[in-house]
Amino acid sequence: MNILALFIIIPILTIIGILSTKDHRGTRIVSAIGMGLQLITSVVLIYMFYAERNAGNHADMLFMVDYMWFESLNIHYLVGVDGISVAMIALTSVVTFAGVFASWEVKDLPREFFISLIVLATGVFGFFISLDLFTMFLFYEVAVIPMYLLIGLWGSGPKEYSAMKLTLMLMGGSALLLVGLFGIYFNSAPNGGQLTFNILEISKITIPMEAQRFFFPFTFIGFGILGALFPFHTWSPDGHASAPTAVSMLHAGVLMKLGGYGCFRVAMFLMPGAAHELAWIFIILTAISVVYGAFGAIWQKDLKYINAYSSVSHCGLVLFALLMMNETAMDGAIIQMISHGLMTALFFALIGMIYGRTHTRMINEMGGLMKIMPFLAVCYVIAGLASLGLPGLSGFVAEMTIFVGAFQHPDTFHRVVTILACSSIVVTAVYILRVVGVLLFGPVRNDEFLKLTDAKWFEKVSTVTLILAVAFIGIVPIWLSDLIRLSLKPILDQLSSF
Amino acid sequence: MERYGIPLEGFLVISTAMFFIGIYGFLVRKNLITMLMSIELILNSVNINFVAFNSYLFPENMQGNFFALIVVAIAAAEASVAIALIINIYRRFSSIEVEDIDEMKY
Amino acid sequence: MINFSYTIWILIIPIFMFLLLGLLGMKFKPIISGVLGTIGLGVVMLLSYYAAYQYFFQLPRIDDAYQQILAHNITWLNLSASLQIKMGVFIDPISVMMLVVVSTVSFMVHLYSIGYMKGEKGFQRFYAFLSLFTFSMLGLVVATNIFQMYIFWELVGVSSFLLIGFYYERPSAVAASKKAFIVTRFADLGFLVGILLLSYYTKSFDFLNITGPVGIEVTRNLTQTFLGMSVATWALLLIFMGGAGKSAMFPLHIWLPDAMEGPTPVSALIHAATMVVAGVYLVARLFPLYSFAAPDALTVISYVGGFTSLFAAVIACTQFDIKRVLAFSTLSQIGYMMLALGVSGYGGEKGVGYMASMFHLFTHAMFKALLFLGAGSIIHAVHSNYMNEMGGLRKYLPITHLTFLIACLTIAGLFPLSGFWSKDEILVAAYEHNMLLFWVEYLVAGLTAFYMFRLYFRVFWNKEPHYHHKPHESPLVMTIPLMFLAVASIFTGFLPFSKMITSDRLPFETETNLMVAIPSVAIGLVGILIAFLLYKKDNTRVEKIVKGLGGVYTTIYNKFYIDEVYMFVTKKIIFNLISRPVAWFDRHVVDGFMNGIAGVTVLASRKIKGAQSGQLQHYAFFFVLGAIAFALIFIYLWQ
Amino acid sequence: MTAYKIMFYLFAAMIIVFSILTVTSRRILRAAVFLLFVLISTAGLYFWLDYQFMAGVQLALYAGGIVVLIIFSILLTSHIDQKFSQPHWSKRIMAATAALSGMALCLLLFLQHTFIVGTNPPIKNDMTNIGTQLLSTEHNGFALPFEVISILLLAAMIAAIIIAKKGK
Repeated sequence: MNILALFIIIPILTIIGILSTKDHRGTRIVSAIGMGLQLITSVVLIYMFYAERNAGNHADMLFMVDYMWFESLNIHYLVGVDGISVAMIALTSVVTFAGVFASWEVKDLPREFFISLIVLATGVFGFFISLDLFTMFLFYEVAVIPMYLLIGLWGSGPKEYSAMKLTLMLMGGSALLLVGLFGIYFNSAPNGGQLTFNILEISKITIPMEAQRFFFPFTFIGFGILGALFPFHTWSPDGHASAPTAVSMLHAGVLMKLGGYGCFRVAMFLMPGAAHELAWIFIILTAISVVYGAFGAIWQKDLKYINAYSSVSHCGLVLFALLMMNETAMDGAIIQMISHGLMTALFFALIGMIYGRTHTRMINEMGGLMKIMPFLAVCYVIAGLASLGLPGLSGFVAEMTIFVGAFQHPDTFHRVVTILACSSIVVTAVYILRVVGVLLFGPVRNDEFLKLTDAKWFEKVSTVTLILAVAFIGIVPIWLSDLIRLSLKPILDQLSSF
Repeated sequence: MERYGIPLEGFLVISTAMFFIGIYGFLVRKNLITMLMSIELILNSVNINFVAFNSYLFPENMQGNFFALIVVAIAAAEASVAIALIINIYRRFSSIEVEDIDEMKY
Repeated sequence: MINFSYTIWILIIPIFMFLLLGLLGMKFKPIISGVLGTIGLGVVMLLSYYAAYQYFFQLPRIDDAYQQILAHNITWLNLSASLQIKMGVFIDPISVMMLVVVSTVSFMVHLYSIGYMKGEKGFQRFYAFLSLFTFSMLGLVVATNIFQMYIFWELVGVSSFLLIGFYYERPSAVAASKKAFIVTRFADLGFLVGILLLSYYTKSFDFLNITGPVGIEVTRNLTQTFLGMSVATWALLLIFMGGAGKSAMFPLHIWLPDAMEGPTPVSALIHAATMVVAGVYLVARLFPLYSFAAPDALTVISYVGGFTSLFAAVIACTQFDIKRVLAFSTLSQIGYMMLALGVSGYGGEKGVGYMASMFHLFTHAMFKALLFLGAGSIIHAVHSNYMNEMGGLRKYLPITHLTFLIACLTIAGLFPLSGFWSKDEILVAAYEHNMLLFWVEYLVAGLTAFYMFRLYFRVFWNKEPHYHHKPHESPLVMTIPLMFLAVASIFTGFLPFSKMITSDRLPFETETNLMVAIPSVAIGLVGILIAFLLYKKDNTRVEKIVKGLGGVYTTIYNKFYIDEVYMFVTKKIIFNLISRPVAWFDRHVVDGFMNGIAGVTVLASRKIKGAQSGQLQHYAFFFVLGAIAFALIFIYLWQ
Repeated sequence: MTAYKIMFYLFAAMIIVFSILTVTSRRILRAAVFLLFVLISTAGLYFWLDYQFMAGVQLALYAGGIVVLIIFSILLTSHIDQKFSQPHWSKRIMAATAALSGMALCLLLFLQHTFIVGTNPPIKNDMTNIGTQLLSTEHNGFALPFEVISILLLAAMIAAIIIAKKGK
């Protein structure tokens, strides 16, 4: 059996397993086992991928399976992976695994919660392995819809509002995206012949320039909304603030990456001409995202809002780097996706754990947590340092690769925006240190908090998994970087043909 | 052709008038039973058309006749169900004023 | 051929210690982790000495020049076809010298802290952070390329952050650590952009390439200009901005005095001897580039250095917190080093400034560490940082007193202590290059002697205040480092630096210029004399002078209100004028627009849903009208 | 003016007048009685057209069954002496507009259209023919509609009983 099918089958089996459990305990054990298997499978996938490459298989995509399932529209279940998808799958498995442990103690309807969570993860896995635009879109929707339930039912605060806002804005994105995808589809055979959704085949032809100009913005913004592109990012702070822990983790960690992934795999790969022409607009928008998100984060008082704005900033950097359209910057963009995925997941996991204890997320109501819950506090500091780009953790690798890449454009426009984007590292340091200083250090503000306990074993599993991943990328980045770099070639060839 | 000096249009005028009087009744009447009566008028006007067309245009067969019969049967069925409903509504709302029954709004 | 591959252990041992103490430290008794850390560092120190011995005395020279050796160089990250980030160990005169400085001071501080930090909560954590710092600093020193340097540069910044904020429950410590990190981070932004600019043209990060003939050639021939300066000058100035941040040059100096919130051994290690000279080291590392490609940048450096040294020396005269006096003194001395680099030429005799700068870096590390550790010993004894609460301590702290006096004499530049030799070389270099700076440095030499002896007399002589309990001399574990460093301060001046560490790695001869040396000693003596008159005994002369100076004194005492300016910029401008409006804008305009769309939709739906009245007859009415309309359309209009 | 014509006009006038009265009468029982007159007049028209069976059905089912049903339900749900209030004038005008415009449209169409009158010899629509065709499966057979309508009636009957049944 093809290994990629496992990424769909294991979650389905897990869901069936969850349905057959009787109590809370069984549910979470089954989920943990399922997602653990998923994690192992993704490690095996990385291994197999390397083995295959070392054996001299230099096809663009490996492990391809093609199965026609909608003949009249030529829609295929077409899957395959390159280094980038492999890396993204690994990220997803890690975050999902950590997410299951972070939501170990969900009280209400645990079975339904875990099922929705796993459905979401399935959508994400499916998205990363699909090579057919329609199948990809289908999985995209599978990933977005459970979000509504997860936030609306298990969220906190104004959860209905946030769930509605998030879902509607993402659906608005999907609507734009659908227009873009159909635009591509109907232009996929400019010289007559069978229309197709197959990404690889479309990449071989050139979509007419007028069509590209028209449909590129649709596709790019459609995915960009999910990637928190300014000014379509406002779902992110509210959504994250209301979402339950594991959902914030998966959402910020993985789902927002669908946007970035889609932007280059679909928008830029298939419409390189328009990408070149229109890049400047989006470069300006993303540069604004980067700086604006960072400044926005300084003023916030709610931990989740701080992180949401920080995500806007970091995800802006992903799109920014993609639009620089050279090997180094794009490599950096993908590393940034993975790095940001891991560290945001870590952040949200920790915020959830802290919130679960103190029942507040306002930083000015807390203080001195280092003394009360040293484990969580140390993890938070590590996450913060990763976020502000400390060498040895993943954020540094990503940011530096991006900046070096972006600097390879010698003209003034690119240099100015790059320097602007660079300046975000200072602002990031400001807000991260502000949080760390107020939240973790200093005297304990509220004597009630002195009774609180440190992390439990499952919380440790969750955070340690993520920290190990962050540190691993930070200390030996070369394997990840090279894994991605080799797979960027088709996209770069495509882009440089214009 | 005329029959005894009356053209087909004579019947059509009658049935049309009856039909729209029925519609008028359906639109202005408040009582459900009177609305039902309006419906009966409408059905009846249709029946007249069936029979008249059959008689004037296709005297060699009886489709119109049968359709009219079927409509009568349906009218009977409809009336029985409608009255059952009206009685039920009356039980629940103690009224058969159509304006009182707006649970289905929005 | 001598193999230097063992030097990697100089890096491995501290990071191993960090992980060991960081992860398992809580399982050990505090004292064990202290001893473990110290032993580890002892090994590192011995390895560094061995490396230095081999490098300077055993390694054959090529054309009389010391070799540059890449002991290790592995690719860490591929950025593009030409740019790779590598990690390795680079051996050349200055890196070996820095290895010696860092490992010596670090070892002394490790040893000293066993006594000083005894009984503190988080003892293990302290040692873990010290190891992390030592690792990062050593990694910075042996960097083979500018990006590795940047990486360790950041790590050093973080360890400094962690150590300043060691007493994390004290708000002032937290604020100071935050300030230190953010200010240096801001400077690092310049450094980063400088690296990006430079590497774009030289197509390499490696020091061997960019400071070698090829790199110099490329940067020299850059024709692009921006705002009237060549790109090379820009790049190097930006890199210097990074250095200025770490080395706390004006106007990025504000974090250093606050950093004294950290434990005193940390101040000795990081904020006096090692980390703060990283900026000097950075400029020295890229010196050929500065010298050939951007002499304008060097001029800027010399003026920044000169100004900082004067500025800090003036402030130091008015401070009462002994650690702050030392901090400003550090600023002033680093200014000296920067100035020396700035006025230096390249090669042979012309490179005397370079040599002097490195020489001063070396001697300064020794005597400044000594001063700080001595101050730590004093604080340990009286539990206060303020000299008002001290006096007459010479009776209680004999060893500290003696070593402190030696250090004061050294920094004042009295013959034949080490400070004399290195400062003399700097003055010579300035004399040959720029008379203005030369006179400034004379003035600073006098001021230095004055404020150091002001400190000395206030603390060890003067009137004895009422002590809560009798001050006592520190334990041996603290005084041994003091004694060792005192010996080092006395004798390191005799090291033949011009034979070992020069700009082009070729040895040259220097001789003392009596015309420079004698007045410098004299002005030092004058400073000491004034301090003696004012502070030896409790008297009212000082108050009179202070009154006479009035506003000038207040301004100086408040450090020229630079902190306030920064506070204004950050609090008022960045927070209130940028961040707050951005947050507001986001919530109300961007999000308001999105919500507005939703609102319009809701409004429209509310209007439309009125049609769903639930009134059967309304529906029927529209049905009829609709049917008629369709009939009309299809019959009459649809042709 | 033959008797046939007089009869036709009489029926026509009765239908229209009583129809109007049916929908405008303010007493419900009277409305029901007017409806009865309308239906009977319709039956008269069928007789006039020589469709005896149809007329009989009309009389028996409509005039007999449905009107009786309606009157029963009136008795069950309303007070006989209650007088309806006049519907609101705007409502009346709107309904009248709708009805009159529809009527105008329909009449316009009918009167403009030329019907092609069948010239074939008429079939004898007596009970024999009707019965045969109704149960025939041949051409012109109506067995299937017959069965369908019977099932419909059965369903309606059951539905009526269930709906009107009191309580659960």
